[in-house]
Amino acid sequence: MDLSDLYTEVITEYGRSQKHRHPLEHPDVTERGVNPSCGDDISLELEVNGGVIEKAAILGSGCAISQASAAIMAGLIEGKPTGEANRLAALFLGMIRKDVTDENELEELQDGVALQNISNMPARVKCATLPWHTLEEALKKL
Amino acid sequence: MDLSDLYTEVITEYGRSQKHRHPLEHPDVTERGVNPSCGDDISLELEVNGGVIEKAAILGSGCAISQASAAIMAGLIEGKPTGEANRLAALFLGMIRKDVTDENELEELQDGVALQNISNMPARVKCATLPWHTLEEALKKL
Amino acid sequence: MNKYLHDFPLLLQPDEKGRRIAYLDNAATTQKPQAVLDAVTAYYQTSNANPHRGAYDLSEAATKALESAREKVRAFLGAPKAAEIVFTKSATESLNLVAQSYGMSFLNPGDEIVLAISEHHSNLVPWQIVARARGAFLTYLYTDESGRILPGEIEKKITGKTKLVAAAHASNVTGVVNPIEAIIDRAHQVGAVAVVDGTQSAPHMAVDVAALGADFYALSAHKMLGPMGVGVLYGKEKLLEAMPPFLYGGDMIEYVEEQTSTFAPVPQKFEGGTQNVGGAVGLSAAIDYLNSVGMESIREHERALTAYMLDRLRGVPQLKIVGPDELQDRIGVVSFTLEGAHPHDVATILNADRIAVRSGHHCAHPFMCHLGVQATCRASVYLYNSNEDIDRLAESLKGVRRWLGYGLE
Amino acid sequence: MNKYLHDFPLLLQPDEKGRRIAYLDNAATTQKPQAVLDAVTAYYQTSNANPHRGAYDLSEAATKALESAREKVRAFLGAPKAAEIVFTKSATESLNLVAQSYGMSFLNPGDEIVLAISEHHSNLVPWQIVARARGAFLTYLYTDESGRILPGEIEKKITGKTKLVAAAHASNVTGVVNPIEAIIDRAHQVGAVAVVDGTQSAPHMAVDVAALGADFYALSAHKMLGPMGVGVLYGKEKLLEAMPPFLYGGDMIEYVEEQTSTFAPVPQKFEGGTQNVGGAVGLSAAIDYLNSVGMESIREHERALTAYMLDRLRGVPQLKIVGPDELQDRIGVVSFTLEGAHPHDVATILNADRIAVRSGHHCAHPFMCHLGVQATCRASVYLYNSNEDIDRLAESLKGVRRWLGYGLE
Ligand SMILES: Cc1ncc(COP(=O)(O)O)c(C=O)c1O
Ligand SMILES: Cc1ncc(COP(=O)(O)O)c(C=O)c1O
Repeated sequence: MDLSDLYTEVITEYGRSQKHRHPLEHPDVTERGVNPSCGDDISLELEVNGGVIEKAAILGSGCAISQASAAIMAGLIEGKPTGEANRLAALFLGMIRKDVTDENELEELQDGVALQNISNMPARVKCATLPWHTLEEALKKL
Repeated sequence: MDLSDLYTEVITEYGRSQKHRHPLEHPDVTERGVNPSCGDDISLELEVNGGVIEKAAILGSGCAISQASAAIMAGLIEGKPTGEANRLAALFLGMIRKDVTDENELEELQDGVALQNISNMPARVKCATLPWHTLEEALKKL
Repeated sequence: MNKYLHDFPLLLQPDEKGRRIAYLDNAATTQKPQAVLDAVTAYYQTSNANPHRGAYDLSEAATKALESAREKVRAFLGAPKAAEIVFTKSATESLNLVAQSYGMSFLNPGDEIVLAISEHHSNLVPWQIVARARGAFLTYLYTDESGRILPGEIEKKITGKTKLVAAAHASNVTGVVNPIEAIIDRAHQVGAVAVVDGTQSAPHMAVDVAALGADFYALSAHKMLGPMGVGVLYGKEKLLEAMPPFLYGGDMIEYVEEQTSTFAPVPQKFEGGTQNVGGAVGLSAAIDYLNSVGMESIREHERALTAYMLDRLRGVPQLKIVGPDELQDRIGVVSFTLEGAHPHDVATILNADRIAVRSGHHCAHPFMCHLGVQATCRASVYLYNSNEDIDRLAESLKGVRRWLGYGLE
Repeated sequence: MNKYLHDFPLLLQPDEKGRRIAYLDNAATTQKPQAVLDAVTAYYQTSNANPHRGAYDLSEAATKALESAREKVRAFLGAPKAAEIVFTKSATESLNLVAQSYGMSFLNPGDEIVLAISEHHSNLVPWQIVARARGAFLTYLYTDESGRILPGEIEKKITGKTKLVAAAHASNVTGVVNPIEAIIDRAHQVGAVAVVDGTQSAPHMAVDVAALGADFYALSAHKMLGPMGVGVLYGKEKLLEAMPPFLYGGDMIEYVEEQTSTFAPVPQKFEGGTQNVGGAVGLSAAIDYLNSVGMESIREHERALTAYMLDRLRGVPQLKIVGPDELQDRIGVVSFTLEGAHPHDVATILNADRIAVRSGHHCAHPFMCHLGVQATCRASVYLYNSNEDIDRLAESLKGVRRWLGYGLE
């Protein structure tokens, strides 16, 4: 796979974005997610009100791919009911596993589609999926 | 090494000899010796009087080489002072290790010299030396 | 000539007298087809790296090599999931892993561990250690004089107190295939866990661990055409997950802090340290080779060889077979003694005719004691053996007693 | 071209663009010279059998192969006796053996175990487990910010309560060669035992365990041109003799009865199960190769490469070396970070230029935490690397930030 398909402008910009990188004041749930083998180590914080995710923050550190994936995810889930967030996580993970390939179906993931290529890079798959697995764990705790 | 150099008449005869294969009535010391890898498992019994080995018996089972070596040894040490037996053991083990090669020196071992060739068969060295190591251990206990 | 023989360089080598080796010590270790040696070499020449670690292509290739070997083993054993396949260095390590990790955690004072008396030391001594450390009791399934475990013994010994049963699928001394389904079923009936030593079965017959219901199943690559230094432990996922790790170090952790650590999911939890990828690749190639022959064909070929061997050995004066004298429920391992000749001498004399058999206690002291023999000779076949090897064995055996000074019979 | 390169088939392979790999992950595993692959293949083609067991020539040949490999390792490490060399499957197993066998038997509640904070998980997590099980305390020798252990720290932390000290001879993160003599001397002064992890030192410098006075010394064959699946534990004979076995099974016993067993003398006591003779033969050939080059030449070559690397890396904008920035007391392992670029991305981008470096925590979480970095990139050299590899590394690094969307600097 070519580097230019991996480090696209969309990804590097989300990867460097600071938008969701500030700790929440009153998170209802905090979940740590780690890829022990490569050093990605993030914390997801959510503020949930009446079943709706009002704010999402991602702290910690990780590679451009995990950070981009996290930033895209945070943007997508803010304002969504938790059930919806769970569905999006399943959709994203399905895309990476190549279980879901239909473009129309994937449209919902918006810029998340920029990570579709990752399925061809086994060494980086875990980077892209880390925030979403962390989200699934976080939602279980609510 | 040729089989005919290993299973010489001297060795097979000693190997089958029953002369020292009867338990002693009042052994002063009994010592077990085992080669776990090949199944030689012998017991040496000695009757010692005034520092002299009056009777030696070898029980248990083992291959032709260990049995021949044991029978030759028993014949050699009967009637000898324990110090002398110890010296013979060192001489025999020296022969097998090829430390002692002088024929005159080895003469004392009498038919034991028939086992000299064993040093060329690493897999059988332990068979030949088992009774003598057992003797050394037995003498330490007196 | 056996049609597989030409794949095995060592077996083709003539000695100075032009004789091929009649290699009949397959229960100890097997020879390797060139395809296995080539696969290992190719791995090191094209894909060698530390797996699970690097972000570069070579490391990905090594990871793939390791994981596809795992998948190969999973399919070979009929295990439900690849995560249930743990790579070790030998069947011995696999069994020690179960004893130390499962045994030390889940056995309690007063519990009973039931072993077959015919076990190899590798599936026996680890349980002595666990029993002593945990205050558990060891009891044995005894065999009849031909080495078979009878149904009554299974009912009698495996009881409500039994928490773990360990038994070989096939014996490396007598060649008996144990009634392993009955043993496993009985173990489960009383709520015990069944540890199966598959070291002598997996190389010689189709095995399906899921159908057997075994909780653990251990084997060694080197006894099935693979390289030395690789073993496998199959374990049911639920059990593996509940067990603590065995070797602690790289690649098996999740977080490590100064005073405490948490561990990776199975199977990585049990694979501390750099894995033997080259060895796993060799095992994978060995399984390909075995599958290309077909496990059923191998079993058939060996059954025919064993029948021939039993027949020829019956024709050797003063020879006594230790173990069953018939074909039913056995593999191609035949132990025997020769009146007046110590097994070690027998092996030495056969060796002069370039026939390789094993002599000794076969790492099964308690079983030898139970059978009342000090040592035996053991001839064991594999797919590359032929009746010719058996003929040479039988002929050479006839001369043994003469070498030892017994008159001509 | 480096004159040893032509001995390493993997390193010669061009990719579809005609580029050789710049393999700079030697601290993870090394490539193998053809001579090592050939030695292993030749073993399997001519001498393969189960050692220590058979009374036939092939088994004797296998025994000889194993024991002469042991002797080769003994001489390589300067160990007084061959019985002090135990074969394992990896440095990780060697260190777990010491922890489980020595640690669990000889450490008592209240004892202190002192570890360097820079230890690899393989020489750290096993001691956490032992400390918890035995009620002992773990304390750490901290390093300065460049990763060096200062003399005062050794005096302060290793005290009358210390019963065991475990430290690497050289760090796999920073390349620092620890003041191991001072650590060992201090340990002995207070009556403690010194466990040295030689995994990163033995491949790169002449080691004399007797001169060092180390009580235990562990290493892995695959990091010194040998095959995967082979490790070594050197231990002082007196200590090994006093320790209980680690893996129980074939070849390590003396007698086995139904309820109890006694064990073989060292080193067999620690070598339960069929040994990896093919692997030991490979390690032996690797040592031959290293000796033919000369450990002093290797050290010199790597020193020059390291000097060049440090120099070239200083020329990469925004790059920060993690560990000492000078040549003194270090091996050719260099960790670094690049501002704004996660090490995993750096490695991926270098990989596109066919340069293999490792990224991550290098199995040293507590050390990374102590140094205040989450992860680093690590480039590590061996005898087959050349300045050309370093040039490629430095040039490729300069392009990394651009790929990640930072403007041209
Ligand atoms: C039945 C059985 N179990 C276990 C083993 C141990 O295998 P390994 O020595 O490869 O660990 C063997 C072979 O020696 C065996 O025959
Ligand atoms: C310093 C150090 N110790 C121990 C190890 C463990 O070696 P292995 O994975 O071969 O057991 C390594 C390598 O991973 C290392 O660098």
